[in-house]
Amino acid sequence: MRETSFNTGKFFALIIVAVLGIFMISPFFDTGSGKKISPRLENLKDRVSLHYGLKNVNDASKNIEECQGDYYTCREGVKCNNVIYKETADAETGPANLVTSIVLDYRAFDTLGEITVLFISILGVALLMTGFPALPVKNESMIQSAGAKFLVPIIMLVGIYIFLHGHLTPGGGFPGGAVIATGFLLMFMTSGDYNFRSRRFKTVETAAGTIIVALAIAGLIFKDSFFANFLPNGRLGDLFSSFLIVIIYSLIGIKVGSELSVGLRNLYTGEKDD
Amino acid sequence: MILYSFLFALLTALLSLFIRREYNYIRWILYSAVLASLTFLIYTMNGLWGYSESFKLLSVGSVDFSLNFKVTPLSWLFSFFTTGLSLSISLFSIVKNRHEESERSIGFFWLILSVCNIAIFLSADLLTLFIFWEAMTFVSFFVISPGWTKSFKAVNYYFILSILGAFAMLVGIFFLYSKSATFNIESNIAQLFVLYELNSPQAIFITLMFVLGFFTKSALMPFHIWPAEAHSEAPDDFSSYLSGIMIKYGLYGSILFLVPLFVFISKFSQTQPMSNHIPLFSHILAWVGAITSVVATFLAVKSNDMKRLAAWSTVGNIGYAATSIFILSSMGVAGGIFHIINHAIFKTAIFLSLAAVKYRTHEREMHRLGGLAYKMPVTFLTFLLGIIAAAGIPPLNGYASKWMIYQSLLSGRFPFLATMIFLSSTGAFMYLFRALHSVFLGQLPSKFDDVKEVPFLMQIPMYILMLLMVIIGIFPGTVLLPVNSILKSMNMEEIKVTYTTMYSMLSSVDAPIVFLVFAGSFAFAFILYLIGKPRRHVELLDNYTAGQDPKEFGLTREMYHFALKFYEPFEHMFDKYPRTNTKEFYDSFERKINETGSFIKKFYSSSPRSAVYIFTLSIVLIIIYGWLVW
Amino acid sequence: MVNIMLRFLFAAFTSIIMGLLFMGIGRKFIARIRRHYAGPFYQSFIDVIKLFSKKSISHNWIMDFGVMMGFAGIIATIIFMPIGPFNVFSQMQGNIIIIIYFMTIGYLGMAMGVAASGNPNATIGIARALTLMLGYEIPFVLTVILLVFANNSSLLQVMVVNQQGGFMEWNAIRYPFAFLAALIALQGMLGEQPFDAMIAPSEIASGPMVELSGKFLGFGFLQHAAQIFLETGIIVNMFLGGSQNFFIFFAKQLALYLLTVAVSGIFPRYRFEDAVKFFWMAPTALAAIQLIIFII
Amino acid sequence: MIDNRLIYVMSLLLFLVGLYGVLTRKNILKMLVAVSIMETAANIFLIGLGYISNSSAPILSESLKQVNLLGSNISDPLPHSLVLTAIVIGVGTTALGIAIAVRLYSHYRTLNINKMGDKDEL
Amino acid sequence: MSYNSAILLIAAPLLMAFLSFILGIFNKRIPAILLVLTLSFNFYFSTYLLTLVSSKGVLVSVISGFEPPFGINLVLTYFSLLLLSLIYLIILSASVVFVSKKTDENTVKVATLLFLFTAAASGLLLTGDIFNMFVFFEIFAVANISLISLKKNKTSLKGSFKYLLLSSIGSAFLLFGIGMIYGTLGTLNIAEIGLRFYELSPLTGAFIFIMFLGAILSETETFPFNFWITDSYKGARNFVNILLGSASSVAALYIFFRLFFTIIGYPINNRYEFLISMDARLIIALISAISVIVSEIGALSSKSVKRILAFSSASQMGMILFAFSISDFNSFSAALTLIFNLSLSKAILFLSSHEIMKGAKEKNIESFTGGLGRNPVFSALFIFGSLSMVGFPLTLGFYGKISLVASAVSASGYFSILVFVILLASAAELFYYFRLMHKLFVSEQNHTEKTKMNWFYAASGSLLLAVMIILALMPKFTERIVSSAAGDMMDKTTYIERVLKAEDLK
Repeated sequence: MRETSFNTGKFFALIIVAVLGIFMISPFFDTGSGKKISPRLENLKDRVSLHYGLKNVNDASKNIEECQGDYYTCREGVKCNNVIYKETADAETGPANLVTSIVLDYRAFDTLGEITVLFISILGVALLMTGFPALPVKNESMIQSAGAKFLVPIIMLVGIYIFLHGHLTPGGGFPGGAVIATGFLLMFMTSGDYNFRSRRFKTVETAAGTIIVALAIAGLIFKDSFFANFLPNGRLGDLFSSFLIVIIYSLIGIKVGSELSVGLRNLYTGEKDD
Repeated sequence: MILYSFLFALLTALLSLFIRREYNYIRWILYSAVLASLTFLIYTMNGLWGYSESFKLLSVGSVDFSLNFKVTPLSWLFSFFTTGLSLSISLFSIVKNRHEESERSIGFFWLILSVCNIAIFLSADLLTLFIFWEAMTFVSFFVISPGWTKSFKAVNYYFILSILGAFAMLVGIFFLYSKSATFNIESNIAQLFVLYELNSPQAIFITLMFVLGFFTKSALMPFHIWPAEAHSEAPDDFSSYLSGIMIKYGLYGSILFLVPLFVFISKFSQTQPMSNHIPLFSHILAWVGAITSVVATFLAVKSNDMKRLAAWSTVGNIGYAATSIFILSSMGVAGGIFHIINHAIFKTAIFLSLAAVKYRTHEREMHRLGGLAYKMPVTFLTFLLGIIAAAGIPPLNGYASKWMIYQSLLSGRFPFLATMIFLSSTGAFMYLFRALHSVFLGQLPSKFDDVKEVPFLMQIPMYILMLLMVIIGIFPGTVLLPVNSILKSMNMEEIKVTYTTMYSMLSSVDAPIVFLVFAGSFAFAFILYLIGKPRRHVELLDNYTAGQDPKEFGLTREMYHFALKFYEPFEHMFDKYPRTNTKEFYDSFERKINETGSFIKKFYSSSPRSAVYIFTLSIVLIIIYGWLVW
Repeated sequence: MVNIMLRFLFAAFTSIIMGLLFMGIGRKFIARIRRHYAGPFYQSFIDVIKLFSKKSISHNWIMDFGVMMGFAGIIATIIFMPIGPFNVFSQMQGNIIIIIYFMTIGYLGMAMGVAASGNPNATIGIARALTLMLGYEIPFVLTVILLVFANNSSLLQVMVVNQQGGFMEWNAIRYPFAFLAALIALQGMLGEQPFDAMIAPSEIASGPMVELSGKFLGFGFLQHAAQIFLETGIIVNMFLGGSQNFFIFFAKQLALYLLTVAVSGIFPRYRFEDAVKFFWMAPTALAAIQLIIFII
Repeated sequence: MIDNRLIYVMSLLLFLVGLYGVLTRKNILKMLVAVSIMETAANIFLIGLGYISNSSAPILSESLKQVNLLGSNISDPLPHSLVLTAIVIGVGTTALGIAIAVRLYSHYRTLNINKMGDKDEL
Repeated sequence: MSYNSAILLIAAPLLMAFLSFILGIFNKRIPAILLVLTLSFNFYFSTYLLTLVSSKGVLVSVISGFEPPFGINLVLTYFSLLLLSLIYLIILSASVVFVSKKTDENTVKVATLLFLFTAAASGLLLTGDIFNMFVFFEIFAVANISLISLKKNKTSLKGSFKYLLLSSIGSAFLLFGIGMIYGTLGTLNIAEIGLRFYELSPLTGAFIFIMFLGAILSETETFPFNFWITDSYKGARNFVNILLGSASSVAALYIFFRLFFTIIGYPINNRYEFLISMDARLIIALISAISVIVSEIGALSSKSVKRILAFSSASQMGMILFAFSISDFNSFSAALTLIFNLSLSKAILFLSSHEIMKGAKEKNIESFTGGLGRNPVFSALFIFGSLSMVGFPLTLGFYGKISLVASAVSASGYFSILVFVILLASAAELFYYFRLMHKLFVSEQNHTEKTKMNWFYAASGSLLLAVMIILALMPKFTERIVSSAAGDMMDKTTYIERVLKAEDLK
């Protein structure tokens, strides 16, 4: 719009946003006929995620006879296996953390997409940043650089812990990788001359990517569907359960970590293909 | 057999592209050979009416595209005489294009154009007509301005108008198609008639669409500006093709579609308003034709460039033909078709002679030419005969068709149309004589002293055309008998005509007698001439200047040639009436589009924030629209 | 075949002789009005014979061809006009449209010949003549259309037959306005005084005639004479019900001619644009009114 | 006590704030911040979908041995995984935006969006 | 009927993307060659799948072993595979052009980018899950942004920033839409959403409709939302323009179809031909008509050639959206023919215009003069491309335009009025294409020597041209493709039945 007196622009923007707001809020207070978004969600009864929670997607609607309280019985001839923490072994999906089971098992394809998003945006940043003069970091104080050198290994450790326990505790490959990247960011911020050769990080990153896709294709070969979990799941809840999920999440952790650090380095010192 | 000949012609066109520049006369000989074979092919098809050929293409959705051709008397006559004429023109252009610098593309596209031309005439249903109609419009763009910057501005008018016309026709065709679900012409006419009966506004809308399509192509009233631009800027030999043949498609289309429709209405309809017992719509169209001819005449009187003058005279003649067609009497339609054919012949003759003049003198403005008759007798003779025919003076073919048009107008009780046609035909004589005088008679400028006649190959078409004009002038039956078969095929009653005399309700004309009378009186005058004392030849500049020798007071031959403001006083007569100029209207329209374009572009190059601004604004507008509608 | 030749020659000679006779009488009549002496009535015969015997100059072959064509055109038109009872061709008694168009041959021929002479005065004259033609053509055509509608045929002979039977039957009486318009148009056609801008001696050295000498001027004279005979003959046939015997026909023609000469004696010369404007105003209005009266 | 509708409304308001920010800020980086606010608002909306009052996180652990059938003791795990992906997408686009902003700054020497419209080339 | 190995179409380029960096270390040219190989494999595989689907009907391939409504699945319909093989063809030609470029430090990165672009496009067209479509939509947008900003000059950066802003706002809208769908219907599978969408209350339906509209219209270059096109087309590199012009527009049109015609739908007289309601279609028709007119006028008055081509591609997209909004069998087949015409001839136009303007310093119309003399091959290509784009009789564009007019005229009143607008616009389009073509014919006085002709460019250009000519001249072949694809588009019920494996849908 014309960049003259700026407040008219603001005034109109306010009106537009207000009208959009009224429209977007109206469905929530809608009293019309037909299915509408309920103000209070009681249970997951009519949602897909119920079966994700109960880990009984394969025999979901076909075989459930009737259900009371926490248990349900299936029709005869079909094994009903209610999932109990620390007891059921080899459930439909290994991890106790239901979110990770969705992220890496039920909807693994999303995660694959997600990895490519991160990979491509960092690639975009690298392409944009080629041949960009490095930003000089002025007068970094000695305390900071020393403190940083002390803190970084601990940060790395926390990061590795997070993505190793992805299937039990909240968080997984992505938060773990991000924590690792913050370690490197701290190094950049505090010591001006710190730099590392990006080629090694990139090889690590792409290797991890290739292995993940290879595992997925292996799933296709062994279990006849992409990203199928062909390794045994082990007992629900303990550290060595759902092996494939752990492997993939750690690979994702490494990949995200190296990616983000390379991305941050590019933003700081520009991209040099050393 | 028709389609294979088309493919053969297109193939030769493609192959001829690779002939190198120095042998370009071979390319043009190839073209005339192809045209000759096409003419012969069409000639052999005479008589076998109803021979049809179809070639299924593709059916996307419910529309199945197929090219089907049918030989009817109307299509045979039109395709035969147009290909014949283009054959004679191509003879002319063999020599002319020896030194033309972009003649490779002209030749290539010209041959494609003549193939489309035949295909248009032979097409049996509306879709094939439209396909070749649009192809002809696109291809003619490249021939009129083959890479010459000045002619690009001129060709824009032609191009835009004929595209809009073609698209209007497209809409018309498909409105009908959605109702009658077929493309062939008879059922569509019946369907349109039914629509008229239901008196639905859609019927008038569809007919208007077709009228728009035909009138833009034939440069009638509201769209009459483009011939003056396109014909004068086109390559010289092509402008004879352009005004001889290509301007006739609109009239052909109206004879094919509109005339049978109006005849149908005038015979059976109860609901339609009738004026002078023909449908009001067709009466209006006749009036449009008459007004076009008058306006064209007045504008022709003003033009100083010879090709522009000839172009305006084409528009005028098209006006006559349209008027006579749209009064729907069988004499009128026959007169119209006859006039179209005659006009093609004498207009090609005129344009060919102008092209010959331009070939020799490379000059287009009339006041810089003059006295060429003494140097180029054959061209002068063709031009003279062309003018006599164009003005409708008896011995030649122009008179025969004009006479029929007058008979139809008078017997059909259209007094004012007849006067307008008379006015424009006398006006025609005025500006045609101006062209004759300024180009061929009067003083010969000194720089053209060494101009010699055009090479013999270029003279052949001139002789052919002269011969044609005289033959049709004396034996009008040669053309009128096929025209009669056309009338029979359109189930209108035939006109009484024998090979020599033409009968009409009011009177009859025996063409050979008219010619004999003229020859006899000429002999009488010649005898008288011999009786008188022999005369002495005197040099051109030595004439009556009240005793002084013109050379003394520095008078050169160019200055002595009165041609620049030939009818200037006549033009001043109209000064005080305000005249709207359609050209300004089109130019202002184009300027407005450019302004809106730059306004839109300003948005596109403005900052990203305004992009987002308008993004959200339009979402909000959609929401508000949604609220209003629901 | 010989019969047609004879009839052709008879028509041609009568037209020339009567034309020259009318010119001589006209000249004497003008002299009477302007009170000066004019030579004997056969003066124009003498002029023509004198001109044909003198040497003459011509610039190129087109000039000779053009002048001949001019005269031939007028003679050809006369053939088609019924001279009193006599008709050269029985079945085609003067189709009015042919006559109108044949007259233009005369003009074209003369114009071409004169233009080939290269003298700008000549071409200016021709330009004026053509514009003037555009002027008087309209009223004349309107009257023709009126008569064609009235007699439902475009043959002069039929018109003459419809006007037989006494004085009251003449078209001049039935359609007075049309007759008036035709007279004014006749004035223009003959190039008489008010509308003779095209051969104005003072402005453009007698216009087209400037380069003609000797037999070419003779041809000019003959053409003018034949033209007088022709145009008066047409008006007589159309409006005064051309009679059955020759003398009454010639008398009517003479009366008409003298009327135009009288008018030319009085009026000064018009500028030719005003002449064209005048033609488009007065006579056309008259003819249009008549037409409308006829249609309603 | 907060129920789903409150979360929806709050996320929508946050979204509108973000949108208003994009519309009115002059500085590119502030625009990018506003864009990421909009993305987080969308994520909050997604999370809000899965919120069941007084239910625990969807992780089986000592305290939560088993998911009861009607699924009312855990919040809906699916939105969590969706948000996980959506956040990364937000990060990706913002990273790219920053890189472009840096580049634009190196060209125009200013981050003010109004001065970037190069009027010369229409 | 499940066919699980269809996932290779997505997995192969993804694997190659990750591998290509490692291979790139040895020799910079390997990834580019790999790119061409994978693309030809994908093209071959998708045509094979096409024949399979045409015989067996809609196929479903399940991912990670869980049945559709719960797991993510790929749906192989005739329509999507047809468009996919079209996209592969275009990316193949773009990569052939890219391979011919000399290698600098970015070739490896750009090769990976192209791999990811192919993966995103195939994922987008095949996925059967709405959130997965959102993810691939994002990958697609990010890929486009980085492709546009390759050249790093002012216009490309501005263009990519605008694109980034608009697409991130669009993705936020899409997220809200998906959230609303999940909140009410509780499922993310497109088939199930399509099945149960009519139960939603009108206000929620409107909410979702507007959210989807906001998300996708900036991608399909419709007027009020496409302010990014001029800068990005002008600034982008040549092969990026080819991709942008045709491949991403085809993908955007596909998403538009899936979002509006498969998901949103109101059943009419309980037959399962789910059609979106009349006034919703009217909004789309109105927007697309306005977009056609405005971009035509914009193109008419702009001087730089790439900007003209950008506007003309926006107007063609507008026409296709208009054809979608009429939504009956004729208009879908018209839309398909127009899609073929748009993508193929747009690619040829960008390719040849780049070659013709190689020497000139500023890339506007004047640099076209004397093209035929300087560079005959590419000027001929340009002429063929623009003739087909403009609708020269018996070319692809002609069939599309004529059937569009036919279907619009036979549809209800509003559409026949709007078709006038479309025709006026195509008259304007004719004008500026012919102006360009005329410039080519102008013969320069000083006969400049013929520019060095890049064989790779010529190869890919003539490949595309050959395909276009085959489609135009082999009527039976095109007819079969178009009618079966249009039939598949209309037939929403088999889509749902096959995916959800529910035999009777009642």
